[in-house]
Amino acid sequence: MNIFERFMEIDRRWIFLAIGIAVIIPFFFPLGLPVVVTEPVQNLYDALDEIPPNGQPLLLAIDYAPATLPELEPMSLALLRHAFSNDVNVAVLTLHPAGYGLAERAMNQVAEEMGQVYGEDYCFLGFQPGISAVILGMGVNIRNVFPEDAYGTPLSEIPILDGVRNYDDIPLLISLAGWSAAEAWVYYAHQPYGQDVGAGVTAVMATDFYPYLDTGQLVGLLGGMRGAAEYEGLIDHHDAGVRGMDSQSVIHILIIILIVLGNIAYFGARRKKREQERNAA
Amino acid sequence: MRRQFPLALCFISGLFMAVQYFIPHPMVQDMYERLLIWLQTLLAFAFLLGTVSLIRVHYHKIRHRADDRGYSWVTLLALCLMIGLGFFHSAHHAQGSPFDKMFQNVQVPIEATMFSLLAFYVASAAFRAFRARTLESTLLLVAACIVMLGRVPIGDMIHSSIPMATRWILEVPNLAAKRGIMIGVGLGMMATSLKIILGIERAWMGGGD
Amino acid sequence: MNQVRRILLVSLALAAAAVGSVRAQETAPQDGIESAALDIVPPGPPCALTVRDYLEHSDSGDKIEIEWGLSPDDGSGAGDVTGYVLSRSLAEGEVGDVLEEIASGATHYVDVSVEPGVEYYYSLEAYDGTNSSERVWAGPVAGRVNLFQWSRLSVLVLMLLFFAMVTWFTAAAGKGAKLFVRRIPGLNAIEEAVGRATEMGRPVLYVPGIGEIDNIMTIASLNILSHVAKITARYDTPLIVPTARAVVMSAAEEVVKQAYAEVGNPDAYNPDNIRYLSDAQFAFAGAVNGIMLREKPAANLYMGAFWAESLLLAETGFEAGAIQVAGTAMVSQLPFFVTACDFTLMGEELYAASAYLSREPKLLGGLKGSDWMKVVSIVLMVAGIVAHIVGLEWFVAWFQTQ
Amino acid sequence: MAAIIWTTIGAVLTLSVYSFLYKDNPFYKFAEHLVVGISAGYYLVIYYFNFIQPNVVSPVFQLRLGGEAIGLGSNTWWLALIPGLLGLLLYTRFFPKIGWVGRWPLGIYVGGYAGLGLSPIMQARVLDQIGANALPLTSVTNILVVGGLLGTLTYFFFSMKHKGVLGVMARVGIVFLMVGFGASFGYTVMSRVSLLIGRVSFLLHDCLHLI
Repeated sequence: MNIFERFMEIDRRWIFLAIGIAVIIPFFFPLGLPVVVTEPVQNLYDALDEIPPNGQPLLLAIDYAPATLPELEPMSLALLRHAFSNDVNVAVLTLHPAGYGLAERAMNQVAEEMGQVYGEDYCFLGFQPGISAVILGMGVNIRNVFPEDAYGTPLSEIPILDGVRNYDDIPLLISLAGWSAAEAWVYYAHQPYGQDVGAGVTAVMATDFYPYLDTGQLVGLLGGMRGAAEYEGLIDHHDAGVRGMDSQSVIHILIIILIVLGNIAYFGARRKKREQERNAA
Repeated sequence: MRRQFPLALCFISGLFMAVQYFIPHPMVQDMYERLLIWLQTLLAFAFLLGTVSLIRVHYHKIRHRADDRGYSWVTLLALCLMIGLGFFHSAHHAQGSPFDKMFQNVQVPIEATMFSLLAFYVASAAFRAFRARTLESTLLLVAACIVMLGRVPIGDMIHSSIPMATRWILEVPNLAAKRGIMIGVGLGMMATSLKIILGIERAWMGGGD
Repeated sequence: MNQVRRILLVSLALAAAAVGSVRAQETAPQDGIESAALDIVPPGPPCALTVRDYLEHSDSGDKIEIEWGLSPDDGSGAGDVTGYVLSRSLAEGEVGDVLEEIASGATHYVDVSVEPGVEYYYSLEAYDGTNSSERVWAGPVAGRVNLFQWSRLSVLVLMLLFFAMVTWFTAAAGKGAKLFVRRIPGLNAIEEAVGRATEMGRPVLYVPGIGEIDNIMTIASLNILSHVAKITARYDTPLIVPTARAVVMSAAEEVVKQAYAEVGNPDAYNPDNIRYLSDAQFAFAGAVNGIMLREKPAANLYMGAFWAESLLLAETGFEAGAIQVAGTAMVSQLPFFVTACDFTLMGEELYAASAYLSREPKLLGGLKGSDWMKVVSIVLMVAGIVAHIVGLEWFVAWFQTQ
Repeated sequence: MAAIIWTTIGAVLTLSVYSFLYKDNPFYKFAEHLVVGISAGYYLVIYYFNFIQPNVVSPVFQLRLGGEAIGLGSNTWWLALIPGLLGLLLYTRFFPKIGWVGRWPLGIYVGGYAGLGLSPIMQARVLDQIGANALPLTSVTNILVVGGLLGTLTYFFFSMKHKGVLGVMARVGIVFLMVGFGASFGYTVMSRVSLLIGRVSFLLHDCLHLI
């Protein structure tokens, strides 16, 4: 057994330990590396920034589940902070049943922080099942799908929804999702009704959305925790996204080193074996 | 009645939904609005079907004294607890109710943590399995490393061309490849939908007569 | 002359204010009287009010489009127009209800609240914060119900073409026509892997994914499983099939049993090798990894729908030194398979392999239909490029979203 | 006090899941089975109070009592009753003798959703993409995007052998696919790492208040 082979035989729990340490250390010794803003994030920021204050509401679809919380919740918080500081009204809804509790948690946190009033600055429509049927139904009349808000108040009694009938009265819609919901908004709200749609998705999905950005089917895109960190930078309110970027840097470097080492060991072991075979022959 | 009738219903409802997209007539659109609500209702009931199946699976495990039936008790009791808190606790949907607390402090941490396990597995696989054995996998790994560096702040510190290269990868080769896949998958989805509507694809009916 | 007009208008306005005209109250704000003393000159009226049925989006007859020319005092002239008041009524000469107050500078409005087929009259006046101009009238006009959404014609045309191809190929395959599908290189890799397992006297592991039975990838996987089972039956190599869904397990049992019978080696079929492990994703992956380490299969085949567990399976298999062939249409998992397996069927290749092996009409129909639609797509794209060069921009606009 | 207890529960469960990294163990299995039950119960309650109660139960009662139902688009109580009844029919599958009745609502449901998707998918995934790719070949980038799509589509074309020109195009396609997969790979790694960072942040920040 040569050195390469022995190197490759190490218990993988050592690698787990290395990752664990690499993620924790930057929390205590932050590097404070600057986060550069990319174009898809800037575009989403600009689209939200252009919404006139105290007028037609931004529709925020918090469609994620707990499994992708660390990537998507920072986005919710940053978007809500941006909207509220511009006095833009926000109507929140969800297409995922677990999104119900997660939407409330993000919405109430920011509303409390910034002194926003339910019904006058924001409202929560709740959850509705049946993705395509919900999105298409809202194109006809939002009240067909959400007759009342999450707490049983008829929509007609909510001030910020006064005069809001369907997508014609929504300047921008943003879906935050770790599954196909974000795409469904493109298919069923943008395509038939011309609604402007922005999305925040997990990094796993982000690369698949570039064709939609290119065509303009999406006005902007936040990809993963990095996208949230960029947005936090734009609104100048650093939170979980920016805080996580240092650990992200360190672990990426570590993983790249592991890939390189693994390949060196593999090819080294293979060459050694070939040499041995040649010598034996 | 057993096979032909549901196939006919499937055909009619699918055809109507496909055709209404092109017909703005109010009569068609009114019916479309109503059918959308029907579909939503059916989806809600179909979802709850899953819960019933879950109860059955675990009930069987307990009744047949399966080895791991203790865990089945955990699942069933947790389910009953949530239903109890949801239906019989007055302020079930208010934030801070026991129902909400269970969600925020039990479901959220477990589900969120499950997938974060993968960060460890990715690291170990990076060392032990991701090999540049062919031209294809070499290309893949090189692109992956550039993107991984280019999307974190440290990449910019190493060299400013790394984020630019990342952007180019995303907006040129990635765009073309993903667009090709998108078209292919889209056509596949449409072909499947068509076969379902026409009754060629009947897997949804299950077995039996 | 101008002065005379001004004086006349002033007296008229004063008279109106004095009698408290209903109209003045309707249009002037609360402090109307006070500011009337400062500005008593009404703006010039808007010109050329036209109304027509809204056609741009072939609607359901509930929209009417209204256009007008700016008042001479909007922007130019006195420049004091603050907006326009649009009213709608059902009878000629009647003012009816105020429909909308529109900001100055606009010359276009779409009324989205009309009843199809009902005739309406519209009137518009300019307004400068205190005074309203003369009213201009237009009508009657009715929203016409459209039977076809012309802006979506391109979707319909191409969709019908695609469906025609899919149904034609499905029918042709059903009648036994020989439809050419090229051989997928991955299939050779599968055969080599099974061959090597036989040489080494070790089993073959076939994981059909963790999708449900109604997942197309699972169905495709079962077709490939049948092919693999025939090879292992011929070579008398043990075939282990772990599953994550009870229904998939019984389907897999049927498939393998039948394959062994067809090859004429039914006795070699071992029902204990088709196993249900767990519905839970990570528990399933853990159990499969256990099989890899204990029973040491020489060939691992992963075909079907995989999620995050792909990584765990491929890593352990690689570590154990098995030949690995994977196939999935889950795009997000493909990178892991490509880097950790010897060969990977990517995306539609999985379906193509399945159709190639099973020759099942419905699989072939979908595959061939999609294939030729890709050719149509390429032709459209090339035509679009040419259209750009010769300046026919409408061609691309025709099939893009409108 | 209550807040501390709840946070501790969250932290203990988080650590139980991480114990799987060492090896499969009863703590992990407990957490795994617990979450299945909790989430099923949570979803059931959310479905009922957000959808079934306002859209199925209450309109029927309101219309029956002569009131006006909101949001249903129907104005007679029996019309509001139909979708609910169809939904209940789905449950006949648990009674083997009449299980086939459950296929009726399933047919409407499966067919309806299949029909709804057709045109928007054609438009969003095929036509718009081709339109956006019909680029004037005036820059290297445009040529690469056009060539890359041609290659990728050729690679997934199965009706002819990949020989000659087709073979070259398919090779081009595979190069683009691999770089595209590389981007996905990098992003997927990033995603998983972010999830871990989020959980560590929860443990250090929300539970232990260390940072």
